[in-house]
Amino acid sequence: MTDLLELDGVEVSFGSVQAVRSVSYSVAAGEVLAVVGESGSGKTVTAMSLLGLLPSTAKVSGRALFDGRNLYDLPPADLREVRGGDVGMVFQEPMSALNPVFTIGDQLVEAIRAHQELSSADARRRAIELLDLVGLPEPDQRFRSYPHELSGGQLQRIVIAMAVANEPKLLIADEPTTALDVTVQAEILELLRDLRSRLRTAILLITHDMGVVADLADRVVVMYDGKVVEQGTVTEIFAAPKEKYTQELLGSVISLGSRATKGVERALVAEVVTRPNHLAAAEHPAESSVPDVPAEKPVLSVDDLSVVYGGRFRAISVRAADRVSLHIEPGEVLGLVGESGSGKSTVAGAVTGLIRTTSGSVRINGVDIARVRGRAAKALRRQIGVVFQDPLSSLNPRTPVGESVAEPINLHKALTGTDVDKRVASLLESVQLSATLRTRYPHELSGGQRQRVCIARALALNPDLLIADEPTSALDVSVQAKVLALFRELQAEHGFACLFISHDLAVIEQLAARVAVMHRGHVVEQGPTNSVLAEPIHPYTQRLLAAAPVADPEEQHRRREAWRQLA
Amino acid sequence: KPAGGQAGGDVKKGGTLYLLSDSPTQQYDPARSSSLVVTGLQFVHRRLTSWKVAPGQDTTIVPDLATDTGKPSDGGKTWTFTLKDNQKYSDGSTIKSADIKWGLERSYAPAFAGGLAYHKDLLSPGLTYKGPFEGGQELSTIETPDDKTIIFKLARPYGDWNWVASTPAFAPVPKGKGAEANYGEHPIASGPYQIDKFERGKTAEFSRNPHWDGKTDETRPANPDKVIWQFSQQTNVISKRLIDDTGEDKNAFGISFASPAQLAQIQSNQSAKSRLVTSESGALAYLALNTLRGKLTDVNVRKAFQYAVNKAAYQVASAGNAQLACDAATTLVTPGIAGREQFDLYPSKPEGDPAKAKELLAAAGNPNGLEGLVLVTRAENNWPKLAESVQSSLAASGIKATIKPMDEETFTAEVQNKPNPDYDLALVSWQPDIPSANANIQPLFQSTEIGGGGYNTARYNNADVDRLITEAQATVDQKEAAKKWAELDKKILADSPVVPLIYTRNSYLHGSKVGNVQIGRFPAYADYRQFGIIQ
Amino acid sequence: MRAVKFVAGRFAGMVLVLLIVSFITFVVFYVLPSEPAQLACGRPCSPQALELAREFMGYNVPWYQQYFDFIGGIFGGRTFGTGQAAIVCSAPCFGYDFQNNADVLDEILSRVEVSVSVAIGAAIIWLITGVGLGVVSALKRGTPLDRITMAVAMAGVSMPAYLAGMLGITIFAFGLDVVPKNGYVPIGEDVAQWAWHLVTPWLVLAFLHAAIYARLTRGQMLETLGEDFIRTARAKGLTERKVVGRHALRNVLLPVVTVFGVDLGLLLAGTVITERIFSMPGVGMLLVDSIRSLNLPILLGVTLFAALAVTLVNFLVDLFYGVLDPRARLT
Amino acid sequence: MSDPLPLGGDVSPGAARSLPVALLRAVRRDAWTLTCALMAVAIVMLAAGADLWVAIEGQDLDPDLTALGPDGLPARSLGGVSGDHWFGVQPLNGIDLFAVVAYGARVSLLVGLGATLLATVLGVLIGASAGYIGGWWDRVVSWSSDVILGFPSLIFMIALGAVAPIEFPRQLLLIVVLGLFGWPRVARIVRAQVLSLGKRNFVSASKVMGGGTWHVFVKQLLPNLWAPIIIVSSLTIPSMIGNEAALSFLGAGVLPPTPSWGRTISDAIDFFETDPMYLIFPGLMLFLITLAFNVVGDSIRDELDPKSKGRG
Ligand SMILES: Nc1ncnc2c1ncn2[C@@H]1O[C@H](COP(=O)(O)OP(=O)(O)OP(=O)(O)O)[C@@H](O)[C@H]1O
Ligand SMILES: Nc1ncnc2c1ncn2[C@@H]1O[C@H](COP(=O)(O)OP(=O)(O)OP(=O)(O)O)[C@@H](O)[C@H]1O
Ligand SMILES: [Mg+2]
Ligand SMILES: [Mg+2]
Repeated sequence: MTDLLELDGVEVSFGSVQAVRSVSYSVAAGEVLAVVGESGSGKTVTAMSLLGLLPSTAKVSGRALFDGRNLYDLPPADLREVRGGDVGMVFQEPMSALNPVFTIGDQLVEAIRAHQELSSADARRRAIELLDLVGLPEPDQRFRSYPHELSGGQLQRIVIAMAVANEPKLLIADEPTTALDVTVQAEILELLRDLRSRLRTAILLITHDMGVVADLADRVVVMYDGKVVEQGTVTEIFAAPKEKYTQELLGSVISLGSRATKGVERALVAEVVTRPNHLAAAEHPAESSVPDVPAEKPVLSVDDLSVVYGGRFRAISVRAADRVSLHIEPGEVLGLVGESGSGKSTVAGAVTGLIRTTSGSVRINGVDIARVRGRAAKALRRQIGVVFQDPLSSLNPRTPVGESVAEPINLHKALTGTDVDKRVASLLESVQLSATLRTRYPHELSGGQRQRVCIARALALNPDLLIADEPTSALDVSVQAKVLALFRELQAEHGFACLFISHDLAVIEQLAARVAVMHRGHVVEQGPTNSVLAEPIHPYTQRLLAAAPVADPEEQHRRREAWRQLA
Repeated sequence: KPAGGQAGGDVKKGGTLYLLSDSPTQQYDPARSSSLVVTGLQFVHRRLTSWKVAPGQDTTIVPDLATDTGKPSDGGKTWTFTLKDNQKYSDGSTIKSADIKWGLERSYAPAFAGGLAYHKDLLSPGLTYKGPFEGGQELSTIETPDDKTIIFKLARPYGDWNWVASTPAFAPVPKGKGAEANYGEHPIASGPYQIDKFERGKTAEFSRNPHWDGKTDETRPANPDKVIWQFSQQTNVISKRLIDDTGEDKNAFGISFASPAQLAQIQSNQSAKSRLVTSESGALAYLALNTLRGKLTDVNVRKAFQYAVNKAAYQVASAGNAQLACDAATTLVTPGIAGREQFDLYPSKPEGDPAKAKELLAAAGNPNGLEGLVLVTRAENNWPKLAESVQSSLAASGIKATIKPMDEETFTAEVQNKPNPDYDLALVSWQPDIPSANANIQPLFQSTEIGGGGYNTARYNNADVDRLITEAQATVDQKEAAKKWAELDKKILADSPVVPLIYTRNSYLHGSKVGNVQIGRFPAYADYRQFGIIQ
Repeated sequence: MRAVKFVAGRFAGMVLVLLIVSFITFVVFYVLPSEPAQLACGRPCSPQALELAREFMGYNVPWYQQYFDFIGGIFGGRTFGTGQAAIVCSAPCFGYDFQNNADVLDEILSRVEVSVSVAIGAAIIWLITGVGLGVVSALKRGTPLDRITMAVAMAGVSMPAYLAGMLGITIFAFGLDVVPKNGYVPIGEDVAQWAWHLVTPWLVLAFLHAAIYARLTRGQMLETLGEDFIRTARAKGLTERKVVGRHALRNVLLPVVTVFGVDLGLLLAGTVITERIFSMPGVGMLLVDSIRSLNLPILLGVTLFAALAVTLVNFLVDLFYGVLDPRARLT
Repeated sequence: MSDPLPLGGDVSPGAARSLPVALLRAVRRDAWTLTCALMAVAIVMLAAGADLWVAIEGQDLDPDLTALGPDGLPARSLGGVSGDHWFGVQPLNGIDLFAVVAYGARVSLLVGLGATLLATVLGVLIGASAGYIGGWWDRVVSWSSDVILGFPSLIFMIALGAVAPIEFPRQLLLIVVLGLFGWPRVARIVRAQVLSLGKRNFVSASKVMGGGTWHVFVKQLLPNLWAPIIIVSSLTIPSMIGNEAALSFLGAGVLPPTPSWGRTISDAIDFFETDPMYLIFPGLMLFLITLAFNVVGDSIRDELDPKSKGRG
């Protein structure tokens, strides 16, 4: 097998920071190479260096042969041909990767026409086809949407559609499924697999999700601290990791309990039951949200919350949340899972008061968040910590991250002077970040590092209520494990309540006491984690469980076959 | 040879004359015009009397529509004029004495106020007459026994009435016509030209009045076939065009005076220099001393100012050199007015005499000079620069003044309208409307002209002078009257209410094909009537 | 429905702005120690004559009464004086200019074409050159090209309009003798001549204004080029031209459009100095003439017109924000 | 806690955190910026030490007819530039032009910079609050800026010139008036930027943390607004200096004979063909100070932008 892409001694540095040190690996046509490793270990930087997309501050050396040509020396015109044509790229943070002022349709059409001679009507047709392919509902209408009108997962799928638009020889996919729920993720993986078998597309897959690796990859490269520490076939790596780091990494993988993974079988024989404290909608797709279970002294209570995004001229209006009722008791973690685009972030936005609700109410410690003003509002805000889904855009590009973390502390005058610095340093360390990173600007960090900065900021004041929207999506499993440990520790210490949005069911299983499942704007099922995950009632929940990949190539292969049967 | 010069060559009848103006329009409604006999209005309107103007000669009064310059009777209270035969309007109808009367009556209607108004109070004291348009009332003090004769019954004797009869309101308006406010844009012409086209802000075009008869009109050669005004032109662009002298600009005349900067430029350009026409003298520029304010109430203090001001610096600031600016002034009556006497009550060099000024001030009890005076001036043109030159020369004599430049209108309001204005010194200039010493002195020094719109900027109030003015005005005999005015001139200056600075010369630039550009002793304006195109 | 409400709200706002502007103008005018009737008084002017003129022009009543008369005139028309010589100004009457004997509205309307011609042409030129230069100097940052562009732009902003106008006319009309010296030809009469007469004023105005566009574009461009979506655009294989010209530029335009709105609004209401130098009888010239003679009716009329132009253009700009940046869409 | 990531080390010095720091770095980095900064300093020194420089030259602001030729222009060539008169003399009164320019710098810089500062501060505060708070306040701001833009400021100035007592410090008056009429432009630009910035997540994040309006403005919006603010304000300086001249003509400005660049320049324009030096000296000064402020402004902007580090 000849190699389509061959990296040889690639080094990247930013000033005094050596981000990538002598990395060499190769990908053959039709092969899926997974690059895994520590967050901040240089996975993204290496990938971006291939297409010459690093900022001008980066110094790149080494060789990257693609089809026999060194990508680093290509003249601009040839490089343009390669970009988007022979090599498609899925960026790690889809929410910032799209131009906010053009519709997604325009941007997709543009990507197509940059390399194919198509009439605009044909290009449009092809674009809609692509949108359909990545599972975006109502592609005709979504074609006209602006990026800010889509959910994180939907945007990620747009970016994927854009990358595969010209059927590239090599697809570089940087965390392509971080924002996707497992059902959609399964479909996307299916799409990639199809691309590979149909066109012999090689895939350079950067991910921290070992389930995905197990599902898709042929070979694995493990990176740590800017270096490749180990590479081998997927079975070798999973079965017998040599390096200490790899072992640690695989050791950190958490999986759904075996009871929960029985979902596939159960889904095939669906039945609807209701149990105490565990409610589920009877129909699928549901037409209304299930009522809340009784609460005692909730920190957060959401009653009959609806959010409708008003359509622009001509555009449809979206009912992103429909009569959602939830509550969280002090010290409780409520896991919110659901389909991509089902309204999870919308609910989170409404809870924080950032999104204007159409109807219903949100109370935090009994105070209506929409009504509170002035001093009371500030006091209320102090009790809440928020982690946004898109870490990059939730950090001020002009502020060093250390200051961003210090902001809530300074704002509420919780500490002063050097105490602030100390607190910031300890916060950063507790999310596994070196305190030296504090002077950096957001764009100088890796995706996972940014996400941890956001977590640190949210935890800065030991909030009573933490609203975390996919807070660990960009973290490699070892860091994720440490962060989850931190969560638990803090919870034990301060007993904060948490609305934890995630598509990673394993994380939910570990962390959450109760789970609510959303689908198309409705809460279709909610109840104790054990009960919901082990004995899901609603068909969507069942599908969800069935789709969750496991970090074991053999086992995952078996599950995939079952899932296909179900679909 | 700047004085009253005649430039150009052989003028023949025909051609088109262009007049370049910086103002947005030109008033052709006789009731509302303040145009002197020699300028714009004369193209279209004739009047009862006119002026004979020539370089180097005193201006005299001559008949226009009338056969003579009026016969006074009743000690100057009644004046009778007779019209020449066969004078026609542009529409072919005959000009009648009743039309002159109608024209004057019209000028009393508030809708048509705004022109020269020397006749108004004399014919209708207290302006009780409100014009013919409301109820058709006639003005009883004007009689028209027949179509040719017109008799004015004045409220008091007025020796200069024949001169007053040359003001615009004495132009005929066909009886009953001209009720519309914009009559001035399509008037019925009695003069050599009629208006073909009139666009405010842009242009006005005149062609010959077919019914005008040159034989009845000695003062107007009416040389060009067509006259075209170009309004709203930037003065500097006008001067550039005239210096450049190409195309139709050769046929053009710039109606505004050349500024000092333009003069400097013209001096360095031989061709342009030959096309610059400068008057012999002109408006009296003077520094008015507010006689009602603070130390200035003291005549001895005021006298110090006569020596303090550096008239030479003023000359340079006003035109670049003394030649173009005109001599330092020492009298109130301007050169070119019949019977004027030249004298100097406060002899010194044009540069002034700061030592003497200081001495006078000290003698009047101000050994440390004066402080905190307010010197008002217009903000337009180079008035502020002129004020600076006055201010710095005063400073040399220990008189400290602050210049307060004001926009034209607020200046007028401050200086002319306010009962208690806030200024000590005002830099102003005055050009009389008729070549009579009366027009030099009465508007500026009679006590009735203080505030309320009058021009007595020095707020000079002397009962003696008031009486003498009324007397002189009533004197019908020109020679005798002139003598009285000359005496008044001295008498007033002895009180030192103003410091005469210069008799400001006016300079005009014209294209190389415009001929007969000449300026008489009075007024200091080019005589538009003589213009012709060199062919 | 929402759109209708929005437009209605803005319209009400516009009317309010116009009312306030006219009211303030009135007040200021009466604070001014001026005598508007002086010009209609003639020479010599006696107190009686002044009073008569004031009465005729409607200045003999208290200022607030005059203001109500003015507003009333807009809806019901006005009549000045009585009898045969009375002046009727029919509704909508924005006042009557006694100095020039003209209905203020007619007077303004007859000059709008000139001002709009001057403004639009110049605006297009400076927008294109300004933004173009800005993009170039952003891409060539720190090179001599960037610096020369900057210096030329600075010469433009630091030059008084009057000087630029005089230089323009001296060089193009007198020196090179290629364009007409001045005057305006209506577009309806002869389009080529219209444009030919306007070339110099356009260039002069563009020279004066282009700098701010160049500089705003440059700064904003540099800022935008660091965004992630630019990287995405590059990764698609777009030419640099498209990346800059489409993806970056669109994000750059927000401040540019804002300034453009302010400039254009003001310009539509007349460019005083340019109009004078090039003898273009536009609204700006009317305003200056009326200020020089404190001609209140015209002043008020032009002021209202200017305010209308400014509010209208800014309204359009606000709407345009939504098109440029959907996130900033108005609600 | 386990040892944090071995990676680290400081990135090449981050973007400047404050205006002074940015200025310092900009000047150090680039000779062109340094030249311009020095030029600005030199002109400011010229203004501040006007008395001294003019005394060194040995002149004053008094007229001197002997320096003039027969047509009122400077007697000697080149506008009279010589060892005695460094910039020559003014036509028509023979006042030393260097003295005029040096003293004029005082008024012009004070008014130009003061008014720009006032307009910018007002514009930024008002514009940012309008864009961020929105609703009725936005509308009020939009309306009042429309009112001010559409308002015939000229007649206001005339009125002011006529009403203001002659003793009132004119420089202050000018700064206030020009500032009050100058803010809408800045405000509109800032508002537009804020409308777009306000919807970004980092602003929301700050809000959720309990950041009040002021906090959000200072900490989140302002750092992202520097580019347009610097550009607009550095471009406003020359127009303010020009406006000062216009106002002086209407009587609302500094009283003659106090010199100012704006006034000298507009006087000089009429002489630009006969005595070009009269225009060139003050005109060049205005150009240089504008250029200097803009170049330095741009460099500061570049230094403040964390993403556009490393030129080229
Ligand atoms: N501003 C908006 N205008 C219109 N529609 C919107 C807007 N914001 C979100 N939506 C739509 O609302 C729905 C719910 O979005 P939301 O972001 O809450 O999804 P989500 O559950 O968080 O999905 P994901 O897991 O992909 O992040 C989606 O269909 C999205 O397209
Ligand atoms: N522009 C930059 N300037 C300085 N340092 C940078 C820059 N971009 C990235 N880095 C650093 O380079 C290292 C590698 O970053 P990279 O984005 O490749 O990490 P990653 O492996 O993709 O991690 P993650 O899984 O968190 O996305 C990180 O330590 C990061 O802080
Ligand atoms: Mg990464
Ligand atoms: Mg989401």
